[in-house]
Amino acid sequence: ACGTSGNKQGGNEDKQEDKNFTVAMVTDEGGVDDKSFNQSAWEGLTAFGEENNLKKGKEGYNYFESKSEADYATNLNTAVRNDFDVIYGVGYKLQKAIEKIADQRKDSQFAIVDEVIENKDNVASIMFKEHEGSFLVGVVAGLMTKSNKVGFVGGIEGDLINKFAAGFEAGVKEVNPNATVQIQFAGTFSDSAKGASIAATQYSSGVDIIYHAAGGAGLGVFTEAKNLKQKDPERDVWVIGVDQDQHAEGDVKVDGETKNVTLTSMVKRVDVAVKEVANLAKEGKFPGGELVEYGLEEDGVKISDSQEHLTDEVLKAVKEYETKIKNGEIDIPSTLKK
Amino acid sequence: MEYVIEMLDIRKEFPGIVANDQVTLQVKKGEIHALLGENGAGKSTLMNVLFGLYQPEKGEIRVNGQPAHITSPTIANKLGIGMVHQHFMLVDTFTVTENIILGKEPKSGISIDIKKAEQEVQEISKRYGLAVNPSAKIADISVGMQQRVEILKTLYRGAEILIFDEPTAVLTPQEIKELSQIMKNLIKEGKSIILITHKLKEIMEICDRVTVIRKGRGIGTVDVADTTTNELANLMVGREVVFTTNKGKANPTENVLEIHGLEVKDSRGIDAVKELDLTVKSGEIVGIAGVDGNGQTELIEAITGLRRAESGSVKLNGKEITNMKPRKIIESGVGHIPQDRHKHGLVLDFPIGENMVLQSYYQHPYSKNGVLNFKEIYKKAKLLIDEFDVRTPSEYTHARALSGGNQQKAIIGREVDRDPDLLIAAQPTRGLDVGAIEFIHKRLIEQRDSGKAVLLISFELEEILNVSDRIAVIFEGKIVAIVDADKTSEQELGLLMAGSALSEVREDTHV
Amino acid sequence: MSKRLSNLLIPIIAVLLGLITGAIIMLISGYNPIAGYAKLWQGALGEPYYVGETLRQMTPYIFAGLAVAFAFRTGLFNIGVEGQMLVGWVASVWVGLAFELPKVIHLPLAIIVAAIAGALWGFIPGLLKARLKVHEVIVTIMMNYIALHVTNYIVRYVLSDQKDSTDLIHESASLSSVFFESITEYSTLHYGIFLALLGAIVMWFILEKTKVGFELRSVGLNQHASQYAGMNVSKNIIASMVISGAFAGLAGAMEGLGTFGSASIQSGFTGVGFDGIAVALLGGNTAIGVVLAAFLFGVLKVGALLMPDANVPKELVEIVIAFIIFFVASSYMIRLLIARFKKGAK
Amino acid sequence: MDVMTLLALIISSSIMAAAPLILTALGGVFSERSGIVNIGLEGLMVIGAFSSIVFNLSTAHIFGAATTWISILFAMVIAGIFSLLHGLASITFRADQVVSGVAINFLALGLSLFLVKKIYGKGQTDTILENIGKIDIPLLSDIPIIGKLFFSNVSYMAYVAILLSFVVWFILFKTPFGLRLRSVGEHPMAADTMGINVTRLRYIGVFLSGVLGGAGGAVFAQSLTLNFSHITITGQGFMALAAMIFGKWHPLGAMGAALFFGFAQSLSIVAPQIPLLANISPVFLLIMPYVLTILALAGFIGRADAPKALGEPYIKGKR
Ligand SMILES: Nc1ncnc2c1ncn2[C@@H]1O[C@H](COP(=O)(O)OP(=O)(O)OP(=O)(O)O)[C@@H](O)[C@H]1O
Ligand SMILES: Nc1ncnc2c1ncn2[C@@H]1O[C@H](COP(=O)(O)OP(=O)(O)OP(=O)(O)O)[C@@H](O)[C@H]1O
Ligand SMILES: [Mg+2]
Ligand SMILES: [Mg+2]
Repeated sequence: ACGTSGNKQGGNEDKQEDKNFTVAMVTDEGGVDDKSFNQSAWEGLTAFGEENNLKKGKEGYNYFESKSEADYATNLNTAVRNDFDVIYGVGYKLQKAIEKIADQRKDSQFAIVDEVIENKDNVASIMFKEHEGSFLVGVVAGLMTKSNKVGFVGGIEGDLINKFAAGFEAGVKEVNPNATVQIQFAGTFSDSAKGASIAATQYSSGVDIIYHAAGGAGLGVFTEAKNLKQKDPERDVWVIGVDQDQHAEGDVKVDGETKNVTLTSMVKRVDVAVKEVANLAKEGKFPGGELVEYGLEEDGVKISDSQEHLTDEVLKAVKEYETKIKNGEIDIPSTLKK
Repeated sequence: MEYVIEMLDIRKEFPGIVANDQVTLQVKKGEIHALLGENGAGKSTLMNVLFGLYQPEKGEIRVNGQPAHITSPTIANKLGIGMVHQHFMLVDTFTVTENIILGKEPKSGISIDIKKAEQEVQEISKRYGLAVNPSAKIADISVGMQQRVEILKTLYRGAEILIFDEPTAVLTPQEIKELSQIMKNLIKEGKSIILITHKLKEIMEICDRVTVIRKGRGIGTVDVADTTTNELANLMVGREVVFTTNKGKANPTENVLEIHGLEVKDSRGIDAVKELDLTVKSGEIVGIAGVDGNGQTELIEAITGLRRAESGSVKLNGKEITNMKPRKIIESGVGHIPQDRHKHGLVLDFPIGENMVLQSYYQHPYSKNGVLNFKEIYKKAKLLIDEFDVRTPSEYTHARALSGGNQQKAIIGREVDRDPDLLIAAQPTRGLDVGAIEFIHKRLIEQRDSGKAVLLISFELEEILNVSDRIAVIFEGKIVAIVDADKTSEQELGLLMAGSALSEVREDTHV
Repeated sequence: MSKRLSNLLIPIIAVLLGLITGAIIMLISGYNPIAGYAKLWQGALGEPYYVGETLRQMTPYIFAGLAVAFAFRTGLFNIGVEGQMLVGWVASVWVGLAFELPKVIHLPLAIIVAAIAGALWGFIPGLLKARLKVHEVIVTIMMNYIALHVTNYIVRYVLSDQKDSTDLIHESASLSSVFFESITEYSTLHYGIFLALLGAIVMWFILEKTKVGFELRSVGLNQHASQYAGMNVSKNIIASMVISGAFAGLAGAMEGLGTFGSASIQSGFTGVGFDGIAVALLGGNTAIGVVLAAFLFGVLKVGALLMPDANVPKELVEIVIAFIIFFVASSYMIRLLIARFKKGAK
Repeated sequence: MDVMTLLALIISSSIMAAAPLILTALGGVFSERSGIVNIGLEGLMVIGAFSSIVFNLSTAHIFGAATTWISILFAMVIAGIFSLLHGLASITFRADQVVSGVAINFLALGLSLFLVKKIYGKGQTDTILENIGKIDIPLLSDIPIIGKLFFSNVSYMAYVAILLSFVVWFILFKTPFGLRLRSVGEHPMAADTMGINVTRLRYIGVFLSGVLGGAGGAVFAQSLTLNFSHITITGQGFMALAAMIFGKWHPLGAMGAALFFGFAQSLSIVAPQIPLLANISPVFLLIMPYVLTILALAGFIGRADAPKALGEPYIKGKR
């Protein structure tokens, strides 16, 4: 493929010299500082770069931001043309683009986050067991709900978001079979007004804990919870955050005092995964053609470190289930039953 | 002698055209000064310069002897100059009062004191005899009343010098009489008036002096007392003009248009045409006389398929065309010179050439297999432009750039050229100069003489009397009388139009 | 100066002014404008690969621009290109997936179906405008949202087995081009660019040369006179929206059959439809203008991706684009500038 | 959920969702009534949202509970100034107003995100702590039934927006300024001949659209997202534009339309709780607000007449 690839910078020869081991990632439309998986991935790359004394840029580690779907391919190709050793596509949306380019550029190594690409030796797939982490926060919710009603607000329905919903529901039911889980999708990842409205509906129907996996729409869920808290500081309204520790999102001023409505968060360690795959590749063990899954076991998902609202009892239960899951004692569904 | 207005050696150019050159106009205090010129001669342009809408390239303006730089209408207003524009400057959705007080509103607190405003309007309107309904919406009132609103606007601002740009073109005879009276009242109050008109008779009747412009150039100023209509016309056009339209006797044969029991509602859903019967034969011109708003518009629109007929029948050459699609009716042989040429007659942003085929663009030879043949279109346009003396830089010029008279000539050329069996002409000469009027009347008569039927709608009795063979008087949506043109008079028609029955009228006049 | 020359000069000056403004902003905020623009150039036209990407990006912009321009020329404001494009996209992919046919049938079929889908989406606002005088701006905005949710639903539940994206369409319906890939070093450039240029010619031809176009323009400029001249105003309004929608649908086909070869769930609007408004108006609503404006947009959008290489944040590119649009729109100002310049020269 | 709770829920979330749209649509009314098309409302909301959040974050420690209100004022000023760019292009430079509006949208988003990065070093701001919360309006919320339905779980800002539409109505239809502004949008030449400064009034119209659009964005951000990022304003400006046209360029109409949008939206969200609607496929619920709007337009709103001179630059003496 190299003959036709037209790499101007002299391609192969350079590569053979002991050039830095370089890594790059292509974001989806969220951008590199989305407070979510793109950012987390970039943190992983940055950590890798710093450990290996790399500089940001062509000779070290870099990112390419996509502003629209059409940019994926362009960015991936730019990364290829810059001879990065591993190129990450962050987000399931980059699947098609990577598949195509991986075929064209057999000499480059790719990794995709949140999606599986099969039968390509130069593509590693990084997946997370979001359902496991969601199960854990489901356990928290199931134990902590006083009304026996909890809610889930998803963005746009899809495989990925369904994993969160399914795991969560299972976790709730596991510890509290009487509890009901209201699942609703906003149809958007950006409209926080809609998220707020859905949350308002769920809370006023008696739900006291909502787990969101709805990006920007999820911000509306926080807003609604905070509003309710402000109106009635005694009321139990909680939100469970997603992807990163969303503790700060839950801060609310009530009568001059700062309270917090973030019960806990389901943290997805894209950084851990990205860094690990980079290290493997550097050691020449690039998991091409393989699926690398990150669950509780692999430190890929976890419950957030801010745990101030959780009682010891709950924490104990979480620990227990954590072990059980790691030991494979529980089977957690990753799809919603229709 | 002291002049209130002096415009000296004015020159105004537009891209590609010199609209005014070496024009001088001096208006004395207390006179009615006429400004005369063919369509497109540059009258409106000159007045817009005076009113501050355009800046002249050259020349000097003095107001009351003082040099004035009139860079905006505001300054003109301050100098006591008010203008009634050829195309009204009224906000359709506002009331009469709102239009008048705009920019100089009486207030109570922070809101408009509409009561006080209406009172003031009433007062001025009484003082000068300009009857208006202060709270009516402009869109709902007659053209005549709209014009009175325009005049009131200037008076409300205390204008001393009033410019009237073709005020009578859009008025009914009755309204014109009223307007003359109004102008006389204004003069009595010490105001001065500049009047643009194409109607030489009016000039002779009410004006003191006339300034003539020909093709943008000032020709000179004459005292009305020292001149005649013929002389004025010759001055204006630069050649001899024949006035009375020469026409032979009509030779009516078969019925071309037959209308029976036609009923039409207007846009508000009110009956506008009621049980109307009318026949127009080939080889004759039937004029419809009537005061504006008596169903003329709805009648035409029903014939041409633009408005639904509630009941009754319209036949063309014996074939039913009631409520057919406009295009079908056009194709069956109806031509239509609409009353409002800007709104209905032309696509102003199309080249004049393309306007010439607005109805026939899809037919041979202008179009073949759905593709237009611009060569043919513009060939035709050029022919029509020459034949109908449309003054335009070229056939590619946008219709918008043409003066009103030339726009009208273009429309008439287009309609006549399609050779329709029935030609409906609504106010065909409104706003046109004598030369153009003469020309158009000739064309209408030619149509008749070649065996076509012509239906002429006009508010000008003189036109109706001169051109028509038979005259149908319309009143409140009905034809109340049909008379022969050579057996009636302006007075008789006037009475009929006001609703008197023919029998009464004839008795009165004959006894 | 001749009219033709100034017509050519004005957009060029506008673009230059936009770039200069962008440079000033970069300077003020501490970035190197020369490096920034060098990257922009490289990322848009500097290498065959990027030329390919720029042309590919330009393809849907041409169609979206044509769609907006066509409606504008006929007196309508089609804000619904985005939605019409989405339905066209999904429709083309549906045909691409559902059948297996020889390419000569399959590809045209997929393209036509996309156009029909877009046309249908334009038909509704057209019909409502023509029959009930409902303002097309609101209806098309609403239709955008409806399209977004409906196409997402179709992708998930009809065209795929509850997946976030459909499979790749059959090769027989694809616009992708091995030839282009080889000369542009694997860019995603596809044969759609020819269709888009053809589309521009078609629009020009319809509007300027045919009787249908004559009617449409006439109705767009003066409904009343057109009606008096025997044209059917309602029919023309509907026709205009339908044709406009068809162009938009084709923009979707470019994505579905060309760039992506599939359809996926959209978390929001693609933006192409809205950019199409700017493209159309920058291009003065003429076919050739749209092509040029689409090229400009393609250059800026694709070139922008490399600008972060010079440490210029991508947001800055948006700012530069905004200023270029401002300046192109404010051609009157530039005319004044030219006039003053000429006076100064004399 | 009982019917009362449901109704209260629908009504309060309709009002809350409508408030930013009302404000922005009122801004649109000012601009378009003066004859300047404003599809830049989206961008003006972006600027409003951005500047209010930044202001809020940086001054909350000074102003305390009053922060939100002051932030709104600040956003109004900033967005007002920003809108003058649209004025400059479309009034003074006779730019195509739609293009200029599009440019405003591009610029607003680009500029505010650029600044967020400069200021905070990341793609979004922190979350504000002083926000526009939901309250029960004192006294009014105690009225039986009505109190619970209309005056509970709402924000003051929502009622300010509703009251403001009456104020705007008064200004437009009862004051000299309003008369002049409307005349400029209907027939600028007529206004000009009456000594009215067309250019100045159009600038004011555009400026007010900035001020109110900024307020709309500020209210949205401070009551719903509580931070600012590229997804804070996504299409609300276009919905406000739709509300303005839906409301026939009339302030009260625009308010009604915005409330209708809010209602349709919250109905679709609450629907799963309503037995009759519970089993509808989610996709129908998602499109319901938009379908309802189209039906309402087709059913009984019908034609809307824009100000006659809308979109046409005023060139002295052009016929
Ligand atoms: N704004 C303009 N731009 C370009 N040309 C113009 C403009 N206004 C007028 N003209 C041209 O200037 C000439 C004089 O026009 P003007 O309107 O003053 O004529 P007029 O004497 O008032 O005619 P009419 O009797 O038809 O009203 C015409 O050839 C007209 O086409
Ligand atoms: N408020 C607005 N915002 C954005 N675009 C608008 C707005 N108003 C009108 N437009 C668009 O600009 C175009 C021209 O408007 P205009 O009112 O002249 O249309 P029109 O064809 O004359 O319609 P009508 O018969 O209703 O007068 C319209 O098609 C319209 O969609
Ligand atoms: Mg004139
Ligand atoms: Mg209109």
